Amino acid sequence: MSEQRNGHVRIGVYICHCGANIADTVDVKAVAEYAATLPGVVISREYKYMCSDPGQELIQKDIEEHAINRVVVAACSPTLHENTFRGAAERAGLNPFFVQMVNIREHDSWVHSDREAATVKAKDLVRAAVMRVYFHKPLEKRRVPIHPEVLVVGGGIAGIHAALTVANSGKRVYLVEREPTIGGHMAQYDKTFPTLDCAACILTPKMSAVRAHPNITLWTYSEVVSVDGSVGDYKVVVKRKPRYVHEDLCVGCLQCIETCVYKDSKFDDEFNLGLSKRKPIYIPFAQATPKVVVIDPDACIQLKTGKCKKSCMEACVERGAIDFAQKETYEEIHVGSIIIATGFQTFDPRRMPQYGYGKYPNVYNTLEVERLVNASGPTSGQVITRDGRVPKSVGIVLCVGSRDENTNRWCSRVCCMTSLKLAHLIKEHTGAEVYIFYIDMRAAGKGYEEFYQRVLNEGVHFIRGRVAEITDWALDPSEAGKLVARVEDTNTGFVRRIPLDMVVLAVGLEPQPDAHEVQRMFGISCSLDGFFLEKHPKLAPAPTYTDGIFIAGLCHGPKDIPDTVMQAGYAAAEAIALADTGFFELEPNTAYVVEEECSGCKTCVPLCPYQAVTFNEEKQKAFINEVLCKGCGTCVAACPSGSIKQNLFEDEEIYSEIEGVLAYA
Amino acid sequence: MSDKPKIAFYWCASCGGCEESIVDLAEDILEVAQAVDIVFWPVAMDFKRKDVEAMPDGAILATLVNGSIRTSEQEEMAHLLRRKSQILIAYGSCAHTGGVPSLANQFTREEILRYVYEEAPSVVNENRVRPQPRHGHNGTAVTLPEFRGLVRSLDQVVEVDYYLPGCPPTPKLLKQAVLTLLSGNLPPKGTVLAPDTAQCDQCPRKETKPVDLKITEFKRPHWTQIDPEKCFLAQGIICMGPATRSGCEAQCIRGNMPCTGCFGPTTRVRDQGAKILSALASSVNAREPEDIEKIMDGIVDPVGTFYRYSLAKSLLRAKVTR
Amino acid sequence: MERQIRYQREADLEWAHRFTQHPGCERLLSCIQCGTCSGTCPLSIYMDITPRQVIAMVREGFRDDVLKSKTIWLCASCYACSVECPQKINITDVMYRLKREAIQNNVFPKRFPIPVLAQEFCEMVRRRGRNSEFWMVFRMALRSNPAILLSMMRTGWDLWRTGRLSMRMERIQRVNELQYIPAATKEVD
Amino acid sequence: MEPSAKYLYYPGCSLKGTGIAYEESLLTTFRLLELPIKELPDWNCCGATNYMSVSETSATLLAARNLALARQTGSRDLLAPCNACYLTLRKSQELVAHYPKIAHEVEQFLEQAGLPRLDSVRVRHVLEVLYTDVGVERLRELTVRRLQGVRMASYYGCQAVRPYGEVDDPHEPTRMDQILKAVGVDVVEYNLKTKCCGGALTGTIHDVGVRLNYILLKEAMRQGAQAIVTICPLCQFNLDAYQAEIRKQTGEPIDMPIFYLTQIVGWALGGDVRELGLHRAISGKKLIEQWFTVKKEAETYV
Amino acid sequence: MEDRPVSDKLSTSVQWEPIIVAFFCNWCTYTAADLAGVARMGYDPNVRVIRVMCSGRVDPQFVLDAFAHGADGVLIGGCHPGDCHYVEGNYKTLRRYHLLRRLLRDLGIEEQRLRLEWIAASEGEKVSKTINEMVEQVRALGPLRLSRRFKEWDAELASLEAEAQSEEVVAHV
Repeated sequence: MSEQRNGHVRIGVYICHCGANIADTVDVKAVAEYAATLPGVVISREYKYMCSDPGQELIQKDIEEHAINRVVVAACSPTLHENTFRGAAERAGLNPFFVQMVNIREHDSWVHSDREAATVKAKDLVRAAVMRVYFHKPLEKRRVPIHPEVLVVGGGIAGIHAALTVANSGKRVYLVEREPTIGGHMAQYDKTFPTLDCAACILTPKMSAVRAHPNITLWTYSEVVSVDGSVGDYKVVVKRKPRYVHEDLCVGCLQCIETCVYKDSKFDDEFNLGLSKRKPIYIPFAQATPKVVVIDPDACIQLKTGKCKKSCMEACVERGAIDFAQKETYEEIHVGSIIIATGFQTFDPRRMPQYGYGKYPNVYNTLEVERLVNASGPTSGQVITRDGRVPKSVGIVLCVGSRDENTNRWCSRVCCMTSLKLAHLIKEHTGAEVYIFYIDMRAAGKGYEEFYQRVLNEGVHFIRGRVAEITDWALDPSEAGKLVARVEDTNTGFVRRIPLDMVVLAVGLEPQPDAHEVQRMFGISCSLDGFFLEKHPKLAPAPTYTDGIFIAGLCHGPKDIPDTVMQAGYAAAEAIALADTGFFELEPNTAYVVEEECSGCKTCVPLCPYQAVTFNEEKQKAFINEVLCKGCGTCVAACPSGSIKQNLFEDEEIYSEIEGVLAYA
Repeated sequence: MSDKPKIAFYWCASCGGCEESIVDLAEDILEVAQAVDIVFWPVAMDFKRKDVEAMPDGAILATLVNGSIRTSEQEEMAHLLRRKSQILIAYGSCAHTGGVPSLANQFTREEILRYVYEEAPSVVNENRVRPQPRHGHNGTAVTLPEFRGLVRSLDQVVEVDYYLPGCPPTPKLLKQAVLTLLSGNLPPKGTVLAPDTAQCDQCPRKETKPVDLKITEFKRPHWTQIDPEKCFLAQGIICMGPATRSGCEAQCIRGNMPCTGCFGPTTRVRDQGAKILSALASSVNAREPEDIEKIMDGIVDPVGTFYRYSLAKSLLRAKVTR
Repeated sequence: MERQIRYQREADLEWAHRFTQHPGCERLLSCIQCGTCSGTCPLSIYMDITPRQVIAMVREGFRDDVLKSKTIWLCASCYACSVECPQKINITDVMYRLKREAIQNNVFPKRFPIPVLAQEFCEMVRRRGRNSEFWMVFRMALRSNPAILLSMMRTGWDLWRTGRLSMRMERIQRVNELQYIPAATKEVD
Repeated sequence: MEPSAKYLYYPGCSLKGTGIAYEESLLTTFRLLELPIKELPDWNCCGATNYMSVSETSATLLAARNLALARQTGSRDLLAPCNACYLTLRKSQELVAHYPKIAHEVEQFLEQAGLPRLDSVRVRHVLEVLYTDVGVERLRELTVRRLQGVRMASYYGCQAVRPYGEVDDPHEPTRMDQILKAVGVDVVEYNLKTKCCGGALTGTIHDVGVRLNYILLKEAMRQGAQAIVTICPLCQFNLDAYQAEIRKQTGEPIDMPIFYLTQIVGWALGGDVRELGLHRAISGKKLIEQWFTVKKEAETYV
Repeated sequence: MEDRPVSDKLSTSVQWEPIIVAFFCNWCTYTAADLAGVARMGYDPNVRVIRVMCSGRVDPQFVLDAFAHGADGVLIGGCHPGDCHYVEGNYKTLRRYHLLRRLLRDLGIEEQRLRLEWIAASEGEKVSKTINEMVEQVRALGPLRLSRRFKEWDAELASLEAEAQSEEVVAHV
């Protein structure tokens, strides 16, 4: 590195101990001493917590008193504190982009145990940063304006709560729901634990509020099909599927259903999970919002064959809401931020044939039993088996599709409490002996342990053991005609066979089957389990790595209703804050073409996914629109004559880093 | 001797084309010859090494050396001429970036000697005799220059002031260079005396290159009927133009052959081959590894194609051998 | 009365730690004590301690308690538990490992025929390359409980009359190659 | 070395003794299917579960010798009809692949014994070959006679479908059912398809072993099966040999033929009763006679 | 720059340790490496990570430059296909990687010395596994250390220069 290339460079190097986090593994003193010997370094210090106020002041003071004009901070990941140290530099009057961070915590002290090797690595990385920062240039952050509108995707309790919160702050909200009604899974539940208040009673007022809110545009039976742009201005296209009923004309009188040529309901009712039937023209459930009928094109004779007498239309002749010619339409909107609340699906217990779901009619999943115990459900709240008997013994099997390497590794969090609730309700409805087969009872939450105590005292049997199989073969006369759960009761140490009339599988919660497509469309990430990934597991559990996109509810991972509502409110607050700020600062890491160097070979033009690179026919040169450029640097790497550069990631800067880490190789 | 500026020419490992190119100045050579004294030009005039050695250091205004450096003798001459010249110019691709001879850096010295003296089909050498650097015979010792394990560009051996790129450089560039030197208005040391944009800048077919090039197949020039109007890359023929410095007046392209890269990279580029590789690969129209591989199969000799003139000056300089 | 309490000095934690290093035993520490193994095992109904308890005991270093249990010898190596285990613990291999340690340490239940059969079997195979069912069962019975031979007579007769009982001592040709296999009982660790 | 057959056959000890009918029916079936098959020369015992109980290393070496011998022949597919042999050979391959220490010992042993190093020999099970290589459709086409109205339960035993194999789904295996249906057998629902028969337990802890087999037989009867079809010599033996004892102990009228899959397939393909070893059954002899010899009218020629 | 202190493990010739330069994209692999750190998933200390916004920024020149400066291996980490934060930068990386691998092969650099791995932000474990695996493989290959080779070549010249000068002195006399 030649001194004369930049004679005025005065570098300050700061090595952070991070308490013991770094200092225990990396010899910070040795690193600081070493850094002092590097060309251009004027000051080299180590300090307990660089991110603390005194730590930052140290840098500021050096800038002011020692005319430091480049800063290297070796501490934690730049994703955590880069802005902190840039801010410190800025406060002292130095352009913030003269700061370079070195990650000696996440990438060094936390992953290595050999102190000597970790120290060598820290020196290498510090040297690379020192060599790199040499070439840094003063840059300005770019500001983009924020559209105040917010899109909420998914109309379950998370989406409903987020939409209402944002709308109440005076912003326009688009709420898009795939199903014909909002309400999501919560609408299917009977009671909610641990207070046992009725789910519908607390949910439906919020559903109506959404419908009535002047700031909310509600699009049900609709799906987001494309997302372009970035924070502040996302261009979103929403497909509105035809329900063959004009939403604005239908008043929800349901006369059409009455007069449908199908006299009997014979199609599986989705809302009741097939436990009851509906007609081709139907309303999902009584409190559906909007209260508008919908026609199932796979069941309707008119839509399938065109040969129906269309009695539904006759019933609606006055309002003329029914329209078989309805086509799907597309809406294009511009929003500043997006809240994704697309929910979950339940585990399909057919994947565990040992539990006989789908084979033995009296094996149910928890969602089905929610409908069974519900007064407005398919049995009007009677808990009866498929052959119409009131069960005398019911077993609830926990961790079906949870905590299992063969299916899903995670704990689904809500099944313990759901099972306690159902045990209580089943016992209340039938007086049956109820057995809960559990591995660990997880009842952490306000009032949850107390509810567990209540159910214990109600005489429910708690068998600690994971059921090995549900079978219908009897080894003992007492088992004849029953299902039998074979399980080790780990509390007593006996392997037991327990005859049951009804088995309830407490199925785990999984990402939606199309979570991966949704993730790609919105440009966010998934965790290993397939749920959407938050920006930080502790401190940013609703933002994502993509600015302006937030997640809420179970699309982020299993959680119960209170946690869902909290996260939805948090996501809404973030969206509101963003809109109220009015602008968003972007990293200045854009690419630019040096016009006199460009040969106009056009290699770069088709490589940009954002159409930021265009070819100027008049000048016969490439041109990069800085506003559109997101700063990936792909065109820079491809430019065969080296005529495209990237701020913050100049060739020289990266070469210096390479040379720096390898100086001793 | 007159007090006209003294000029020298020398050739190292090269084909002689560069010497030809000087003669290609045609009548302009007279102009040059009038302005300067040529004090050393082994290929055309009868001067000896000792004549040069006898000159005081810096006596020559400028020496134009062509050819890459392979032998100890070439190294000695490079050092000698460096000392005697105020300005040393690497003339032509070989001196500039190693040139075609540096493709030999894909082989070890042993491999080369074995092939040339033992295995080449035209060789009859039953005793497997190889030239020795020193050979005693009847009491007299005969020496040959040492054959180095590596071909080098001129600037990898001695400091070079300017470069004239090309295989060979065009008469126009040579003339310009000489006039610049004589004018005394010298560009910064290390300058390549040719434009610093890529070939496409001056390519007659520039307009025919689409803005959304997607390469689905690589064809070799002799496999296909070449459209004489259309951009080579648009025809699937590898053209080094985008990664090659301009200034050659697009002679190959006018002859309906793609650019092979003799002018070397632009100043901003450290490795010409890697850069064209990056540009070409980025434009390949495939996403699945198998499909990509299939398309890449069309590039039969990546090293020979991308580094035809620049292996010595590439980042890796030579094939790694053990 | 037998003392049931366990003092911590009786727990061989080093053994427990080493145990998890052996092939097939690596995931032992993942056990969540759910009992699926016991529930699945067709033989757990006869076991003195359940497979789940075996794992718990191994993890806590109660070596002697595990090695002297009948459970490890009742395991028929059907691998049902390994397939069902939600933590993918290869319980069958754990059982094998325990059987081997029991034999080496000579702590298996005396007159309990399975270890005897196993040793007989290995000896015969190592010497002859093949196992002759008749002779093996015969010798095992002699060593463990000769009375059992009587009860086997009927089965023997059934097999003999259907041509399924071979009294030949089978032997491979290149039996010398087997000398390089270490004697089975020599295995340490 | 003579030209290699497509399938190398590794009998294991049982198929030379109690399971001889398995060998007979297997070879007959393969002959009828025109699949070339040849016995692995000088094979040794696989080690079975017993060896693993005594020494993991020795057990692996024992299995490795067979794999090395197989490699010498040049055939790639080593057919192990016995579930225990199949699992043991597969398992030793896994151990060698995943544990360098074991791989090293195997290498050392093979070198000392003058055997070639292990290569990609594929250990195959009969069921897998019939299902994958021949195919259900082909078996249906080749069927020349059908057992009309005979109800059977298919029983896999344990080791073939457990962690190391690709024979069938470990929870809900269906391939044997598909094959049996294709060759004209009525297959009953049977939940205990992969429940263990106790293996060697009938010989060691006799009462426990017999009880397991009682459960298997009784459940098959409850489902209406007249016979059980197996793919393992030990399962066949356990289910076949102790029925008289079970009758005596429980008073239940159990007398059920226990077949090998290859006996049923071989017969459907036109094999002869004796060359399929059908005469070697201990239990259910009456039914066997009725189905395969006396009542010729039960057969329909296709 | 001065030579590495003797106590530093990586340079002592007695115990050669491979050095791998890694280019990690900011959104997936760099984040995953952060996650590996947070979760203390240890790995071999032989890797030096250089952060780029997208694996698409990785110019093949950087890879060659890393080798030329002494890296024994180069690892490129990007988002999984389809998951690129910049839509499809990783596809360009993939194409370049395929061609670059061919070039390196022809230039005598073993395939295992350049590795492209898709590592999502959540795959901290994969970071540690990939690094350990690669270090192991490169260690088995032995040192590449082109920087030292280049130094030898330069030394060859230096000795000649000295020789040439001395000969000339003789000639002058």
